[in-house]
Amino acid sequence: MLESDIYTVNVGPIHPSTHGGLHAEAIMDGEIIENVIVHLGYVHRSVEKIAEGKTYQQYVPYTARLDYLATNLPVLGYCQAVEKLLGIEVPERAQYIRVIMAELSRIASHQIAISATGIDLGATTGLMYGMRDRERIMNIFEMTGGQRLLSSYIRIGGVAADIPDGFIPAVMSLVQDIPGMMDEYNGLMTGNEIWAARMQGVGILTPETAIQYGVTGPNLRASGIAYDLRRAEPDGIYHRFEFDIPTRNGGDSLDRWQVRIDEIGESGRIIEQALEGMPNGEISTRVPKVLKPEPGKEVYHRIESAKGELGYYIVSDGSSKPYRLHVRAPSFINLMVLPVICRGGVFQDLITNIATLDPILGESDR
Amino acid sequence: MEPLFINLAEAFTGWMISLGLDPGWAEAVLLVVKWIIVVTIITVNIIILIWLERKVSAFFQERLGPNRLGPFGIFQTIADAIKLLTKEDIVPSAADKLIFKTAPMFFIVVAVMLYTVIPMGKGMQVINLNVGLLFFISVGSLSTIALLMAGWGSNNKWSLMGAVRSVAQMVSYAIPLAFSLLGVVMITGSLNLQDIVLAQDKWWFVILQPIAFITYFIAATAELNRGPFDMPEAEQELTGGAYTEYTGMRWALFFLAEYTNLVAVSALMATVFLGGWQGPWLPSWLWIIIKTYAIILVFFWVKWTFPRIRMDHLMSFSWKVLVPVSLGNILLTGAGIYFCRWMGWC
Amino acid sequence: MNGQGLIKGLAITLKHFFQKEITEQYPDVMPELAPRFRGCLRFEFEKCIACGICVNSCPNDVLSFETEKRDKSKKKKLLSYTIDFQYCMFCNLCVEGCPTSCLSFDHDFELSQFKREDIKMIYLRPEGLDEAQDSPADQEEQKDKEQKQIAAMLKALQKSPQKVLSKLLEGEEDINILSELIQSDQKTAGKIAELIVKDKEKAVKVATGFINKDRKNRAQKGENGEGGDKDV
Amino acid sequence: MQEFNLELMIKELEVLMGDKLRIGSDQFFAVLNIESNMLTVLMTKLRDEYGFNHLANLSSVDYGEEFELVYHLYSIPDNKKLLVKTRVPRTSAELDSLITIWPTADWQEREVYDLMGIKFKAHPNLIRVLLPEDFEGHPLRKDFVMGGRS
Repeated sequence: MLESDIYTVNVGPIHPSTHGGLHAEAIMDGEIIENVIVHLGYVHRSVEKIAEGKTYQQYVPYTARLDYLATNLPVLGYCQAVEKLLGIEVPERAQYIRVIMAELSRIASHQIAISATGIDLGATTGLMYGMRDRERIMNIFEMTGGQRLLSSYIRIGGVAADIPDGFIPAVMSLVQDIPGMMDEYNGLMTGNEIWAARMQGVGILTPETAIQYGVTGPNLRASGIAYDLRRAEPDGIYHRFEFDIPTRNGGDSLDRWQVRIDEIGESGRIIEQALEGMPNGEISTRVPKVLKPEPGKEVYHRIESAKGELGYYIVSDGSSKPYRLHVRAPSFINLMVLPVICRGGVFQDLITNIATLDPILGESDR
Repeated sequence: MEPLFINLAEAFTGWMISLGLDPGWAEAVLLVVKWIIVVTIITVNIIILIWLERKVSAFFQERLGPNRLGPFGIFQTIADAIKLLTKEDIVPSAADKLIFKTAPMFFIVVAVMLYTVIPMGKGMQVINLNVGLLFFISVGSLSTIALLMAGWGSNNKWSLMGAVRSVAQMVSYAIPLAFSLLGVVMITGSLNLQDIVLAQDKWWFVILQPIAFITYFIAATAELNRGPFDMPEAEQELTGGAYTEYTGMRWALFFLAEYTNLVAVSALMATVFLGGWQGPWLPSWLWIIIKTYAIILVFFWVKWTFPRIRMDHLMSFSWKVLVPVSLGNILLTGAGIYFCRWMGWC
Repeated sequence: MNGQGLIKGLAITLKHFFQKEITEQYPDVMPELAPRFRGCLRFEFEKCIACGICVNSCPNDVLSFETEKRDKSKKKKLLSYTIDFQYCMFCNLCVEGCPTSCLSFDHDFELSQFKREDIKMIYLRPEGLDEAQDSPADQEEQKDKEQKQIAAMLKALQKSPQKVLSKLLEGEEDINILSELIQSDQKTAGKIAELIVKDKEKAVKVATGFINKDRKNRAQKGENGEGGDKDV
Repeated sequence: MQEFNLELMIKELEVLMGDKLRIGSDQFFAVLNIESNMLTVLMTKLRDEYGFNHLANLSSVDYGEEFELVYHLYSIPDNKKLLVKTRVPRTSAELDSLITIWPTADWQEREVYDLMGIKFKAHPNLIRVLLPEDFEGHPLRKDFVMGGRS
């Protein structure tokens, strides 16, 4: 019997498949992963400390930079948290616009997840198709918010500006094309035997482990738990829309991947309903220039972001700046499960698992 | 048009003999000239191929590909080559320098050697070896050593992992590769590639040996380290695999060698399964080019569609599927030959 | 399965091989930008009133300006305006806040510079701007405007003193005292209205003075045993 | 488990914990203020007997003399919620780790340690998670001096 040694391979922080600045130290026995040690903080920008020095309105653009691939979702969560803190009501029209923008962001984020998984597994063409479709959403964001990636279009009390001309047809045509896009992703990748072989049974996350480790979002739903905050704790107007919560039962990489593709379709349905039901009216409540919540009041508000449960914990001391702001970042918590699901797999599974957990480092490192 | 190059060669030898050279020496000089021509063709061909792959992959992905330098961006590769040539040559301080430096040269030399036996037209060949096919297979598998040298010499975990993977892969796939060619050899009864081409004047072997054709295609993709079997490189996993530490022209040599191999393997495939240089109307040397490029395009198509296969799946696919299937094919071919003889067809 | 998926994938890529490419040919063909697109932040010196709202609203301290006190009026004279563009987050908060819309984003998105210092945009006071702003006619107009403002303020003060005063004296509890006083006394109301328009700080001082005086009076009365609530 | 009833639960816990537990509530949550040495007991009870299986958020606030630890508990899938708070003095900022109750506390506690400087007893791997290992100080403390823009 030959003696074998354990060795470490540092995947990242500079590595093609780490989605930013993730550093996963793989401890390997041959091709088998014994353990993974995740090192974070390469994109740490101390956003929680910054919040203590900014007024509530000034902080809005910073939140957009948490999950920069689904930019409207973290902004929406923050604005809703502040509105909860101050008891601000948001006009109906703004609610509908917010839902449309949030769901578009979710689609954009999932498309990045799909594209990135594609390229991580060597299907370069999958990357290009995903990015091509995402580009249309970016154009819609540019049209409404003025910026493609980090528009900070949602504001405390409503949205920054009304939707422009050409918005509704653009969104409508996008929504109509979503089934075609899904067919294409499924045809090129999901149905592919190599693809299925690389993902099936890889990185299995049991529902028990998922809950213990606080995993949320598509990763939890792929483990068979239909838990979606849009349904479980609907803030705003999500209860008005009809949509399904896509789930899978295996909890492996293929399930996580498929849940994301299915969610694109469901988001499309929500957008369609929101476009139909959008009333006319104000797009923002009149919000005072200086926001001063009651001293000592605190709020924990959570929304279903593209990556999972995104929570904001804000403590006010009565001044115009938050006394303490904490972001419960889904990527941060979802990443905790990476070593658990990687153990016993081969090295290539690590890449698959990182890709299908879909962490975003801007959010996890904050 | 047909005997253009043969006439040229004959004229050349004739001219040298008229200068008073011994006919034997004239042949030797011709061989050197042939070699130089082959190397030139390879180099030019690769410049076109790299451009073609970039262009084709772009079209698969709804992009334009290189389009700035020259018509359709054809000069892009030349610009890239100049860039690579002028780049700093970095040798890692911890590397095993001799092995590190010789690996790319070894790789390209082995790749170029493959061209000696490929029939590039009617009577056109650098050397007409009677064991041409055997030569091709054995020299072709030498490139494994080059990759192992690169991986070992770099003294880098990624490189070593890439190298180990590629050795495992290429050794496993060399077997079905050889086995799938055996069927053809059994039918023709010769290892000479010209004979194999001539045996296909009625039926191409792709029709007689369809299973062998498919297994050969798959095994060849793996031997070429092309997607979906691009384990040694696997840039999304191994950041560049065996080539991680290479820069500039040394890296480019690997790249060149891979394309050289691609053309050689495609040309062999055209020779063995698609009737080689045989074809109507056009001259024979044009036919082999057309067939080779058709196969190369299929290689591109496959690479730019499929994801990378996992290492253990790759190995089990070779040993559990390809090897038995190609062995079965040999059995089938043998039975078929006996059946034909028994029926008196051949 | 068994290869069907592979063939389907090949069919999809082959279909796209013959489709039209979607590449944008930048910089040969410039992209079409939406009207709201935010490229470079621009500043118009003539319009600026040096109110500082933009500086206060900016989350990342991009904006700053220098002013000089004018001789006669309370308004400040803007000397220079600096946009330290490398820190800009393109959030549009300054543009939305600006009362005279002297800040705006244009469509120029090619913002890279060779040197870090070049990113900073400094607008200096253009020559010849002073005369235009300080002309006598202008001052007259200003005075007129002020008078009008005072009149409006007085009206508001008399109509709903509580509202105006609570805005003025944030956190003060005894606004009632003063509001009663204003409603009963024309002269005091006029004085406070003028002060609010001209000098807010002084107005606050005077108003709190009134309140404190009243409070003292009451306290004394309370001590004299005439009852009344002591908490006031 | 019988039908969940928040008031009943609080009553039961009050009886059990006595003066270690103070009940409060705000606009959004029922708040349990527990003394830090009883935290693990309470949390184990909440998870095992009342079904709070999802520790959504673990955070900390600096209140000068004391640090407040904040735990937002939810249950999946029936979505009941609870806020548990505990305080530790600044001078000896230390309390029990919840990692054995909810593994998700692992990195969240490391983050609190990293940014607020509160130590968790029995945490197997209490090292900085976001900041570099050689970083000095804990930035989310109110007395942390920040460097300016150079």
